[in-house]
Amino acid sequence: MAVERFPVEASHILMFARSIGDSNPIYSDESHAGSTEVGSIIAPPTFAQASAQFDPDYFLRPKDGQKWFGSGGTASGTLVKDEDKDDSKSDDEKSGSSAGGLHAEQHFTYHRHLKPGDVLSAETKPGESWEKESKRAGVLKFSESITEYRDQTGELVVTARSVGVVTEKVIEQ
Amino acid sequence: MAVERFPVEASHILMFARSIGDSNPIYSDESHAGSTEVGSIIAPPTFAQASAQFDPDYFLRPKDGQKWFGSGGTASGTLVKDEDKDDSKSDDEKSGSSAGGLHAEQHFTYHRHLKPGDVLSAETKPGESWEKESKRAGVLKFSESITEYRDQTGELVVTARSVGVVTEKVIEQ
Amino acid sequence: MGLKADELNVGDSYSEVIVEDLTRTQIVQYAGASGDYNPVHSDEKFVTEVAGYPTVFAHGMLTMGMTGRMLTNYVGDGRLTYYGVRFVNQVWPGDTLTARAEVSEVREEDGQTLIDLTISTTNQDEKFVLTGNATARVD
Amino acid sequence: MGLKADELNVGDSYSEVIVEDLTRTQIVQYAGASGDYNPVHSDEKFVTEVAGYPTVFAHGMLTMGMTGRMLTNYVGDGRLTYYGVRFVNQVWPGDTLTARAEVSEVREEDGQTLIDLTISTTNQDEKFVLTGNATARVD
Repeated sequence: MAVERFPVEASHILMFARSIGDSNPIYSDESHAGSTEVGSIIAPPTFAQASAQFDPDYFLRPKDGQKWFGSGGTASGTLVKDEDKDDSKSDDEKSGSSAGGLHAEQHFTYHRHLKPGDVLSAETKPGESWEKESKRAGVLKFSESITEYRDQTGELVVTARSVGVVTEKVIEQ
Repeated sequence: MAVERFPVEASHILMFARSIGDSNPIYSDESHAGSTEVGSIIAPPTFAQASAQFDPDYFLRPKDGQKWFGSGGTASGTLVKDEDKDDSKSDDEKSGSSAGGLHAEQHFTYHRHLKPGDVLSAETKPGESWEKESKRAGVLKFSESITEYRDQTGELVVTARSVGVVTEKVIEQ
Repeated sequence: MGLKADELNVGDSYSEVIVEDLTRTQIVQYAGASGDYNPVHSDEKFVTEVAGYPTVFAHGMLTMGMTGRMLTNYVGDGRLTYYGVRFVNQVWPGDTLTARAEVSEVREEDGQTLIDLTISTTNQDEKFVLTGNATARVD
Repeated sequence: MGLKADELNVGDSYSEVIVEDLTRTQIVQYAGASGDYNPVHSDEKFVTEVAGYPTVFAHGMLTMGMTGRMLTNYVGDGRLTYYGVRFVNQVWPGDTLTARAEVSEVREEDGQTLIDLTISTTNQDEKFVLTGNATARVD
């Protein structure tokens, strides 16, 4: 992932805070925020993840002119040929990708907190990768990635470390 | 509806344009937009409707501390008592509201097009209301509302007329 | 760039496929952007078990938004002075929609040349899902 | 306002119910805000018929976000210097989650007083869904 331009804007912070059920006015009310130690609206601690909105290649968002793997007329968009769009389900369809695994870990180090007006860029580098055996899920393949978020002055503001896992079998809890 | 402060921001316009499948760069690319007759990024023609995000009382958004009528553990959040949360479905639950009817008509008159940096306010007044008989759906109750969107200088920028309908029976097409 | 009045005639038309095989994900995207989180559009359990529909369906405003893309592609950016529609049938996941505009009048008003358009959007069964009108400034 | 170092002890804890009866709509809201539209979170047809799960489930990052609310309510706004978690079990619609932080260390670093916290979030069956750690500046 490389995000060239991630503008942090107040309306996006409002929607993000609302979606995590956090009505703390530090995320939405300028005059309240101005009166606090922080001094301005800031973004909730996990907001950096919403940089996905500004990654032109982000794989978990449908893209213009490309087939999406979620359902439309049939259960999977990826596995149905254009000449064969109907509602029948084949075993083939059931083997469809569930989008490259699950999120196993997420870590953020805050050099400072994000605020409206920041225009960030983000660069992601691969980290370690490793495997584990699990009775419940078969072979687990873990891989790490490190993302550095910098502001418009080049200052490092947040470092994120993400670990993804691909499992052999579906885990239902 | 009254929306005191509807800030039109570029990231929100980007997400809105994307959701309607419109990759026209006039909605996202400042340098392209600057070179056009329009001169800046603008919002797509139906964007004013997203003022719902900034209406503190908007009834089609879950609100902190209030029960939501969509599903959680059971199919309807409205009709399940707290002491009786389980997965059984009763006929009572099936009579749950589907949120006050359907959208029948929507009209926008553009005095000018919305752009990032606008901070709008919106005031809604009820319009006409009327009834119709329909074989397919029983009695249809229509009601109109008129919303005026003004910018930070008080200038009227968009007038919206919305017609809602409540039907006696579910219409499946 | 707008359309040129002297190249336009009543009856001229333009159409576009505005969505192919509409996905449930696009409906979710529209909910997120517009702020209309009515569960009939994204909550399969609610919509089938409580509201009594066969599955989730699109916001009327999503169809109006997608139809608006056809319009602005035809008349140019920032040219609409009016856009209004009726939602005449529901739009479901899997639908492929085609939107069409036809010039119904070319006229002068307050020193501007305007065109009136008749709009319709149909699904893969040639059924209307939206009908409407628009007015745009032309050169 | 942050916590006061001289009033804090290792073992002090704080907890909050971060969601009651999680709705499918909240998961849709999170998809829309975060930009993660993976259909396993909002597309019942895909998730049951293709991905093989019993229903849609929450983004891990939604649970981390909600748990973050407990954290910032405890340590104060803008006080976190580190927040990291593991997603140890899935979170489903209908879940009621409780998040808890416990002080594991109070220490000095670069002239600042920091606390380390051990975090866990459990569901209504007392099963862990998230475990983690955080560090915050205190007064």
